[in-house]
Amino acid sequence: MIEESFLPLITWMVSLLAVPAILLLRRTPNAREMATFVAAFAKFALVAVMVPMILDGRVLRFSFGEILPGIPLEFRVDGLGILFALVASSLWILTTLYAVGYMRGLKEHDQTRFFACFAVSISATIGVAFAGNLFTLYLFYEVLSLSTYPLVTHHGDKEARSGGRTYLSHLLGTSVAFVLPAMIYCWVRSGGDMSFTDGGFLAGKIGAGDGMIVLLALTLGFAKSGLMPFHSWLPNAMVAPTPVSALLHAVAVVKVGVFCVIRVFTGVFGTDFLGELDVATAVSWIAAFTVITSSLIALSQDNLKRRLAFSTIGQLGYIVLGVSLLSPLGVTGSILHIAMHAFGKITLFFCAGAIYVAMHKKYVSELVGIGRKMPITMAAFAIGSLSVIGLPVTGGLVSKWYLVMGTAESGQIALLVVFLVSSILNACYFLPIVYRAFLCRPEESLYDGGRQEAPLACLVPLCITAALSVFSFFNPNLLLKLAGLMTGVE
Amino acid sequence: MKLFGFIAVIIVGALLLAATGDFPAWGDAGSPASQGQVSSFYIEQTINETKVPNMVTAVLADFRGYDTMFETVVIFIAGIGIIAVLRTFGDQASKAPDGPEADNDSGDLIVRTTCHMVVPLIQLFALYVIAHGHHSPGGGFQGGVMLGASYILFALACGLPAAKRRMGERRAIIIAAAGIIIYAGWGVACLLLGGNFLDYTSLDPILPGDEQMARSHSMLVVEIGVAFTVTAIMFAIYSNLSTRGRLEKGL
Amino acid sequence: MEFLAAGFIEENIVPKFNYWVYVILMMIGLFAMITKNNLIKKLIGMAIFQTAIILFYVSIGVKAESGIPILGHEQHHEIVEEGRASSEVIKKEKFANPLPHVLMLTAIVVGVSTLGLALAISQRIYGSFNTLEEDEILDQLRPGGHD
Amino acid sequence: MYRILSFFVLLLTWIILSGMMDWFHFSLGVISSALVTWWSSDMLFTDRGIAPHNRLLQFCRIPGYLFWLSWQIVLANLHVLRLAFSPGLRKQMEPQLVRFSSGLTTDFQKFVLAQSITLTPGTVTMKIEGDEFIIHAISNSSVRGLTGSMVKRVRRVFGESVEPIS
Amino acid sequence: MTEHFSALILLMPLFGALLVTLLGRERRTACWLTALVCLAASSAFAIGNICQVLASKSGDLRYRMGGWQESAGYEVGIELRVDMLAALVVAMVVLVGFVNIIFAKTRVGSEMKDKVAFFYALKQLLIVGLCGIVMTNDAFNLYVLIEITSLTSYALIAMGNRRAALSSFNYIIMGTIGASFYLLGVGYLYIKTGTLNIDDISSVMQSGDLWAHPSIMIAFVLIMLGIWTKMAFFPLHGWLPNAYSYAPGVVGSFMAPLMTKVMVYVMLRVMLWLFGGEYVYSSGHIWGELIIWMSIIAIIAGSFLALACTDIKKMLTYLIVAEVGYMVGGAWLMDGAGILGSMYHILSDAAMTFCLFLAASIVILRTGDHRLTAFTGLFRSMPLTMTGFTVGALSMIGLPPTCGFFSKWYLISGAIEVGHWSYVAALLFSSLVNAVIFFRIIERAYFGRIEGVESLPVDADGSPPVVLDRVPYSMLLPLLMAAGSVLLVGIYNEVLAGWLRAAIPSL
Amino acid sequence: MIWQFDIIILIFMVLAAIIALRVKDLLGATLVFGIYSFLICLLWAEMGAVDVAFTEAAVGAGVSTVIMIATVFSTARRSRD
Repeated sequence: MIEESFLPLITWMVSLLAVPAILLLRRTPNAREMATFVAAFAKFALVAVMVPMILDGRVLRFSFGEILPGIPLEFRVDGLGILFALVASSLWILTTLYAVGYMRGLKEHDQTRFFACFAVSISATIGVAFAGNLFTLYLFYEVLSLSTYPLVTHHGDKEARSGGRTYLSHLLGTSVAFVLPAMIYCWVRSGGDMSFTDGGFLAGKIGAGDGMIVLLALTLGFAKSGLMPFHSWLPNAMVAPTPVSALLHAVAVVKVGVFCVIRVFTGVFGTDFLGELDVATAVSWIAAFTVITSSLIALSQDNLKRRLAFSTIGQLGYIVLGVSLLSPLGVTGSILHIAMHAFGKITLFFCAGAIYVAMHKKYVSELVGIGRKMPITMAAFAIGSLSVIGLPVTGGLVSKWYLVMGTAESGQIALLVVFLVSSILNACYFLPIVYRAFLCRPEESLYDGGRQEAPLACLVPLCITAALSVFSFFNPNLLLKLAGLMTGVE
Repeated sequence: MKLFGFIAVIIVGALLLAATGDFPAWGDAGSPASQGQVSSFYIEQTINETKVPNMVTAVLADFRGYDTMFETVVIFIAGIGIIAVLRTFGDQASKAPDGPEADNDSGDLIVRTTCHMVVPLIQLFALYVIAHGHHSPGGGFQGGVMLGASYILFALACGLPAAKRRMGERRAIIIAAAGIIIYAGWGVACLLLGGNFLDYTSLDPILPGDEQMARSHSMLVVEIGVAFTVTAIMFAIYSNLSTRGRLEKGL
Repeated sequence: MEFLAAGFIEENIVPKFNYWVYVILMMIGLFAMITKNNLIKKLIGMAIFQTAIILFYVSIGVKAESGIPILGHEQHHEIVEEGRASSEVIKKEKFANPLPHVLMLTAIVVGVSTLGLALAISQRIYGSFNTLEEDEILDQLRPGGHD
Repeated sequence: MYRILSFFVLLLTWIILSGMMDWFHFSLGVISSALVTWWSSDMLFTDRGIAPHNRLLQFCRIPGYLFWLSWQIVLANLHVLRLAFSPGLRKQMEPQLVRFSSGLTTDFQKFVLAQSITLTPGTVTMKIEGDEFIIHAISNSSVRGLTGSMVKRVRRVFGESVEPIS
Repeated sequence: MTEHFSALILLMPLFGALLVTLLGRERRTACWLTALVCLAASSAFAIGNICQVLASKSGDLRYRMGGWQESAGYEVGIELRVDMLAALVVAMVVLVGFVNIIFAKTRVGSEMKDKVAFFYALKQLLIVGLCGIVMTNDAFNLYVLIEITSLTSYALIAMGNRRAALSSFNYIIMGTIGASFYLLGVGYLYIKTGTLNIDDISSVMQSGDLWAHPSIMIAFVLIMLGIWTKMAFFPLHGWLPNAYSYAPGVVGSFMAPLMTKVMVYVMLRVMLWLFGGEYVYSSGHIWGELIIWMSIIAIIAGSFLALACTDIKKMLTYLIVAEVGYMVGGAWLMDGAGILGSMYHILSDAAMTFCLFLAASIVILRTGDHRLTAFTGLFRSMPLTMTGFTVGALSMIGLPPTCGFFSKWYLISGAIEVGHWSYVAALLFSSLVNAVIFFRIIERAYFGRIEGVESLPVDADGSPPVVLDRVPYSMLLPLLMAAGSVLLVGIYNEVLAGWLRAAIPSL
Repeated sequence: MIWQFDIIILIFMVLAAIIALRVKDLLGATLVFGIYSFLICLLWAEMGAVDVAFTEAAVGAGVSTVIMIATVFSTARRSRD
């Protein structure tokens, strides 16, 4: 049941409206941060208002009129979209809170620019989540790339600039070189219609050979999903301030990537049609390869944020892998994993940032015994780790469960092995950190002087996200329902 | 470069020669260009439509009067373009020697006297060419060039300063602009009286004679406009080029 | 073979020699424009090139046995004073096609305007480089790069 | 005064050129002549100091002078021909530069004399410096012909006093 | 009055130019004001013209100069023909001219010194020529107008420094060869058809079935060669980079967006209306292939040459060479979408080139440096200028919602429809190269630090009013207008494309 | 149209064009170019294009030559090719 509504528009606009406010209030940091918070809460509230409507089975739609022949700029809120929006908008509040603490704690420069870009990128994220057709999706995808660029290069030094260059060249390059032609090809083939539909708008209009190429172009082209070989922007983008890393790796950027891939599978082709074409296996193997390789690389990283980054690549691989299985359970697992991984990974990044703010430590090898210094932070870190690995009492288990079930359903035993191996690898690169943090003695006298937690503004968000991770294990119903709207899995 | 040029030229030449085989024989009265409706119309109907015996003039100033307006504009552009590119405005440039004796202080006596005798005649002939463009070869453009040439001759014989007193730079520019204003203004007058741009028949109410005569008279007017511009610009081109834009002394 | 060549000449060159000569002139002009080193020489080539094209156009308008495209006095008189229809009096084979002439008046004007402007520019070039040879100018520009 | 004179001279020229005597073209002629008079009448008749009757007299004398001049040209031609075909070419040829003062006052007078000299075969006017004429001649007899009678006649035409030249 | 709009568009700047020359070189402000008013009026007429074309049933307006009706089915006079494409391109020309006049106000005094009046006159005449080219329906009249634009541009370019004079000379040589080839081609058509009106030539060729004649084919080749020379299609582009980059700033920023685009328009006109798509596309499938490959080479070469440049303006001119490749390729794709893309790209490329050139001129003025290093740290000291520049750059790269994205969209969809993947690849490649080029600059502008903020060079005629960005409003405003037009042309692409599609004759 | 006359002029024209481009003295080249213009003007008169011939006489043989000479005098007179 589709109904016209202004809600998606307003939701999208809220954070955009905050931008001029942020710029105008640049002289008074408190008022400026207030504006951000107001927008963040408003956004979350609006998304929350929409959730029951979507759960009713309604689909909200808003259209700006045609921007290309046959293609309107269109918002369309369905289960998948609202789930992603929910995750993004809720985490925006926390990230903002954290960012305030982080930025002030480190007395960073250009905070106004930072918050303004932050608001733009969250708008773009919501735009992607609500996008009603491939063109709108692409539009906001590009806006996101551009608006996060200043965030990545925030420090402005040589390292940041080279990281930013890698970031932008990968994201823009792939989207222009692969997505754009593939999208126009879809447009030509589908006769000028690009709206996402449940069965996929390309269904039945394309052959296996072309379908293979278009699918690969779209999947790899949305390089924010971090699939190899276009993954290297992610570790390089770690030069950004930690709240940005959190935004990039947990909420906005990478999730937009996998979200786009899910849209491609469900909205563009339709899983049934892809099953007929029998072309998704290639994507599965690319994803599987990504999962294993990135986990192996993560093992060897000493820089904590880089380790987290490679872990993210692996987790994104899970999501793509899940959706490429084409089974309802697998897709549900993927959708759930967007949320679950977001909660887990953002906790981890927040912790990394908190450690940096409090202790100025960046490397894993320096974290020996830090659990005594920062027990709350490290506890949250442990929860986050469990969630990412997929161990009980965290939400990660739920999504992984569905993923594994999906794999079993589709009968791809080899991929099952991939899941198993990679989970072990995950455990290998996270658990030692936790172990050494709590159970080993610090070697340096530096660790004297009692507890030294990060500022409260940093600490609170990471506790909340850790709690969310745990909560989503016990009560994943809402997320499940929303995902079920897409896949039909109850 | 030479080789490249040679090859390019040979290719172009071969291309053009290949096409000549396809042309009607030279001077064939039955060729499409000569036999075509447009050409026949010009030859047969010019006298009916405009009462001008010289078809070239009629086609130039009326049927394709729009083209000719731009032709005049081309000349105008050349003139002010040359001034814009070459002219150096400085303090020393503006001071031309004054007084009547400057007329005679330069140049050979024989040449100067000859020039004094010939220039008015050339000018008269130029005006004759303009005025009789309807009946004999010539018209505004040719007459204008001759008028301009008469001043160039004067400048050559008596020195540029003397010529500048007769046709100063500022005056030349004004005359040149005035020429096009006459031409285009005449067209606008047609427009104001209800016709299309340059549709001379709409001027019938304010000109003597019938509609065809209105065309004929209007052609004279626009030819005069052309002559204005051409005269002034020809002299301006010469005076700038012969002094490297300083307008001090002639050649 | 000789017969063929003769036939070719008879069919293609003799009746169209004007066109052939225009092509030759055009090639001369074009070649000079491309290869000459001296700017003034280039411009002479340009003028030759343009006149060749004008020659071509004028050649289009020629009709064998035709006169200039101006009505004689008696024809003028017959039509204007006696009121005879112009199509009776005027035999269009007797008059050259006036249209190419008109076009070429414009082309000549364009040619001289271009020439004038080009000469002005070459004087400016001479003023700043003190030479009109292209290679010498380029030599002067080379070490400095940008100025 | 001279403007009116110029105007009529020009109008006469126009009528000869035009040959179309309808009112339209005639009025064009009047306008054109007036225009040229306006622009360039000061170029014609540069020596304005002469009284009108003298001017009229000059006009009357000019045809006679022209007649005489053409006769002189014929004679000079014969002279040059004879020079060219005579066997003792070298001896009679005496190329020389002659310098003399003409005593003519106005530019136009000098111009007439100079052109007459140039028109006559065997002599060429090289230069006029003030009053001085510098002439190139190919033989003595050519020189004699012009320094004597020609200068006198020119002076007579223009009503200058006929005095012997130094 | 409304039926005379197409003539009035031309006449306003023509009279403006004459008035400016009459005003003389002392009254600079009066000259500026005259030019401004005339171009504003012309813009108004151009917009009125668009409305009229929209309102007309046939989709094209015809205006007969001199009121000469056709005789026996042939035009004996000269006719203007304005269809939607022409109306849009004309509006583009006069609007760019108008905005650039505003831009010129403070610059022209120091760049042109005593020749301000001549500059305004020549500039308006250039606009007259460009408008005339777009509207005329007479093949020879087109030549005359091409020469008008050429002569004015030679003069305007040569008003720069000594290198500008040299470049202008080369331009004269190349331009004359190009125009003469065009003239020859028209002559060849005339000798076979006996008429000069574009529609009439087309119908004579149609009815007489002249397609097979070699002279028609050679006429086509000559005309195309001529136009390509004028529009700087790749192997014939030699004159362009120097001419536009050494020209005075106010001249380059005006000429670069318009000249090549209008010539592309002429190419489309010749291909689709004069010879007809049927002839061009059916008889020359191999040519078509060849020319698309040439345009691919143009795109790639233009991009590489631009990448290698350190001079900002020269870089932009090489990008124009690449963009010309886009348009030629699009036109030769032989399907409606490609032609549509080519037509739309005329408009969008004009908007973005204009924007970039204005920004570059401002930066060069402000920093006194014409290398890419001039941009160092500029986001801090001149944010508005850099915003304008960034919009233009994004459009050049082809990111939505700027117009560059949509023209790529249409071009690529055209190429996909005929399956010409190499052209698609070339377009994408050039997008990527543009991304590298522009992000290199933007990064430098964003993060580069400069010691001390330098002061604006004071103009010879007194100090200009310095405001935000330390640039006069009269320069900033045009830039922002250009940037706005980049976005507007992009956002309303669907409307524009709909109008343009109606103008494409059936193939 | 008298074709013998025509051919003679055409041949002379080609010669004049070649000479104008070969002469190393620019003044000479300009003068030869003037002759070329004059010849082509004759040719056109003979072909019935009197208006064109008239214009070419005034422009090509007249003004063009004069301005070229003016340029040659104010720049260099010798040329290397």
